[in-house]
Amino acid sequence: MAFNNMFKNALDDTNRNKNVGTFAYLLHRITGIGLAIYLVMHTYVLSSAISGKETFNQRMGLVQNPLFAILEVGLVAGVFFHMLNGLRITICDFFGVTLSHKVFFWIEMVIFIIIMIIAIVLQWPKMQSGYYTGM
Amino acid sequence: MPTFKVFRYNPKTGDQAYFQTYQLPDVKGMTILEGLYYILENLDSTLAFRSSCRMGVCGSCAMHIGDKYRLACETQIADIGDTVTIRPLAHMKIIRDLVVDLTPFFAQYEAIKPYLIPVGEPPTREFKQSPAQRSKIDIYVDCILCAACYGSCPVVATDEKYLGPQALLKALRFVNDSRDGATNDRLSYLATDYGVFRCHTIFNCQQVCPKNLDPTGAIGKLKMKSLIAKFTGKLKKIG
Amino acid sequence: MAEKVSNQSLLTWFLQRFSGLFLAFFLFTHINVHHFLHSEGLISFADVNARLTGSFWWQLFYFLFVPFCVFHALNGIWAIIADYRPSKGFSIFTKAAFWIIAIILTAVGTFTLTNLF
Amino acid sequence: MFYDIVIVGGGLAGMRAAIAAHDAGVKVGLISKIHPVRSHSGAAQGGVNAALANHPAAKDDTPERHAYDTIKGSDFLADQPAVEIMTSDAPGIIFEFEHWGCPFSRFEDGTIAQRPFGGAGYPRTCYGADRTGLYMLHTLYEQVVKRKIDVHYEMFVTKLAVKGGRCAGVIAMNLHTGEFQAIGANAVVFATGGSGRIYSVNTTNAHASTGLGVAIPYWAGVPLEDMEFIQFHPTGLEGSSILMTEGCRGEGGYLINNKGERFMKNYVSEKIMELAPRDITARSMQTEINEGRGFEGRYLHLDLRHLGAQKIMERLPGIREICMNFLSIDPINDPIPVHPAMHYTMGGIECDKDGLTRMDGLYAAGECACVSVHGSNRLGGNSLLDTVVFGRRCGNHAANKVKNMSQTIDTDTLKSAQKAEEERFKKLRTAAGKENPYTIKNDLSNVMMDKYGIFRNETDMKKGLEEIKALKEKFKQVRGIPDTGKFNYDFLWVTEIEGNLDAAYCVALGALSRTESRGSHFRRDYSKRVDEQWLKHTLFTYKPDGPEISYKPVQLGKYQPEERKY
Repeated sequence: MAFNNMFKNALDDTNRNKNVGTFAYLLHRITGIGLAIYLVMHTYVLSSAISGKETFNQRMGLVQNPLFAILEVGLVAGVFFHMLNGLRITICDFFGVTLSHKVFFWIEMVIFIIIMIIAIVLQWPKMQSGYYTGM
Repeated sequence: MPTFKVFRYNPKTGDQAYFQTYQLPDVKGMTILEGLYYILENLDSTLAFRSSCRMGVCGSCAMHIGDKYRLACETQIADIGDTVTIRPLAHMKIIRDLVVDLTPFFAQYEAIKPYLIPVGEPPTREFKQSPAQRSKIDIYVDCILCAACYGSCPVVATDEKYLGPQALLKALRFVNDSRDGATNDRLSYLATDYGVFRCHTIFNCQQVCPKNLDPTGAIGKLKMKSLIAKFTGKLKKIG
Repeated sequence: MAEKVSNQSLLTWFLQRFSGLFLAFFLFTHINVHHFLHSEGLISFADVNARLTGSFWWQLFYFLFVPFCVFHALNGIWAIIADYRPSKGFSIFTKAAFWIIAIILTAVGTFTLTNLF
Repeated sequence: MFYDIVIVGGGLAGMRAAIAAHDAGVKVGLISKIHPVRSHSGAAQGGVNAALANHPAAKDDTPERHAYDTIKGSDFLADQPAVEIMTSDAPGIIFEFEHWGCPFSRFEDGTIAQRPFGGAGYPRTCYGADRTGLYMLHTLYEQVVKRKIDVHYEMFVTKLAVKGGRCAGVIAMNLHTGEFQAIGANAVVFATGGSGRIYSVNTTNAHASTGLGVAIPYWAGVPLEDMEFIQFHPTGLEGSSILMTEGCRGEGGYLINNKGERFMKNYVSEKIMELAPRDITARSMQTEINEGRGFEGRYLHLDLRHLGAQKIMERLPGIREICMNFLSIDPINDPIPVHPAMHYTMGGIECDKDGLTRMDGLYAAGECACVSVHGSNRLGGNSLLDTVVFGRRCGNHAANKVKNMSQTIDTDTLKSAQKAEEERFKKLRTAAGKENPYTIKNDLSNVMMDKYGIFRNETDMKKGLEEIKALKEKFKQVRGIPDTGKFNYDFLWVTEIEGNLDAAYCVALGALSRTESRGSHFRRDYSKRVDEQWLKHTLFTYKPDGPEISYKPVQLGKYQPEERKY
């Protein structure tokens, strides 16, 4: 199977197997790729520290505005979904509780939603425009 | 009146696959397979589909019905709804209509050495096996080789060399069998790049298994066994 | 079974789970400290510097965090690529590229950290 | 293509014969119209008989007692030397299966578990939950895989290639390509299974179990034997007629009529009750239904509720699954609606105890063969045993015979036979008739069910015979078969109907000629067994205008016919 059919096949498989397992798996992959890209960006931003304190503060300033505050909520969502789902499949594999995987999925979702509510509440002030003066 | 939307494809008459619609009579308790036979016998004798026992043990008639892979013989039309969309198993070459080429599926089945390799010479009577030992292989011996799991597994979709849920479940049946003496050889083969660790724990196979055998769980158990064998130095190099 | 097959996937699978479990802990703490608990004002050099300087545990935390992250991310992407059964040439190329990326990322990350305290 | 031995049919008998022949060192090819693991042997549920004496209540069980039970069950029509071979080979072959990994259920001491079955004096039916056939079939297929025997599945045999009374091979349609192929062989083994689908409205058999397997040799001049004996299983699921294993009753299930009583006490002794042989139980049930003591006039109840959830889930999980899938009932809470359903054909291709038929180089084993170990009524658990014991014997015998024969392919005979088949298919394709073949099939099964069911009588049977003749005429006017290339299932099923018609003709004529009641063959107008006149096998030889009937004596042995009482 070649790369050129990749998306078509993935879509077809998803379409035929509509269940939480498939959705969790797809989201896990998508968030995984997203986080890997983020890791590179994050390293780039922080690496400014090598050039000194001022550069660091300046570059951090670029990404600390309401738009990025909103994106950050997405990042938190990606991280926690990937984390919780990873824990779920690890637990299922290691402890032989595969038959309850759906229960685990819904527990995961509940925890995920709680974390997201907390994240949004805490992030809310930063998302209001004009809160920052910038640097 | 139930409507069947059946996947049709015949390389002899055209390259294009399409869905054909049939109207069926409303009969209480009619199964999908009976519906297909009704089409074959009364509406369209060119329809091709596999079937044999019509009671859920031969595994011929696994296909994609409605929203997931099922056995046509033990699914009642009423449980699916008024419009039933029927497609063949995925991940294998479609030969005609609902018939797919099962060669890769059986190739994986054969690759795991699906037969008992006993320790030493067999006794004059039976091998003694306690009910507790027998219960370890209880559900895994019920597999009917219908290939529904194989069709539902996204890893199989992209890599035909992956052993697939059925073969791995079958392997666990022998690994767990108290009479089998080749556990480490089996695990060595199963722990390779085409074996258990390619499973991404997606649970599609568990979802579709008409016998509720939980291949995902079987693969999980094999992963643990392989890891333990690896860290205790029991795995052998293959090839 | 004549074909030579490696069982590399056993180790990578295991290390992926292993690093994943560590990352769950690392990330939870990291995000907690930087985003949840630090909800007011900007994160500045001074903030980070204040936390890291003189704290052995925080330093160890971040020195481990970087390689685990890099491994987990690149190994995860490699697992996706491996699913599509890349040709031999492609997989050698990708693996080499991933090693280089991994080394650069870890080096930059570590060097950054040393500049933060 | 050429093989020393070609085996047609991939069920238990076929695969066992293939393994035996392969182990004897000859080149074997296995041909089957469905994949071997799809064979109907896999649908066998209850178990397989062997006098292992593992059950605490059967410590003094022996193959002789097993033989006696079988012969008595057969209403003394079985050939006793063959029965003795079968029962004495039984323990060995079960141990062999166990050594191959067959997952039998176990007793506490680790031995193979056994349960009581109908008509048997001791609990001697070895089982693996209620999927014994499935386990045995898969075990055999595993061994076939291990030995790397050539399996050509989805290859549909339609004709024997015969030259000078000697079988030279078979002609088959390869469904994967849609083309005919000739396969040459020094010996051909037919292990194609039963002809249950001639009763397709009410049978426990698979769609694949048609009469073509016996019809092909029959057309080639090999006589059929005892076709009139058709076994009805007492417990087929209401509506779909899916098999509810005899193990249900073996584990202690009750048969209940609409008055709520265990009616079997009116027909057999209190000690036997539901565990009477199948013919007697089926007749009793039909009597209850006919006399108005059935539910909705159609079915009775098989009650398992008193066994308890644990026993049902442990010993009869498959039964529960079927009930839930097909009728949405749970046997733990509800009784199962059942009625008798056609189950087994005791008759088949005439052959001796090595499976050799009257045609040189043609063997038969399994349900399609009639070694006559089942006589006029088979005991539950003996069919699996029959397939593997005689499958093995037949494979061995054939292998020894062909070992030193030259491996030259008889090209001329095969070519001309293949050509004839291609011509026939071409004719079927271009046929200008109007008749729907499947209507003929359904009409046939209705005739068979109404006129040759559990109770038979002369007037009905005579009428039935005329109807079968009319259907045969009608079949000549059948519509054309579309040429769809690969997987032409229409061709397959229509060809099978032709076989069905001739198999049914033999059943009808045999039943009409036998003016007595014996085992599963029960006539209201001749309700007594007449040993002086009818202690003999019926033989059917193919003639273009209907089978010619002849008889051959029963091989008696230790046991003289006596009245059959349970």
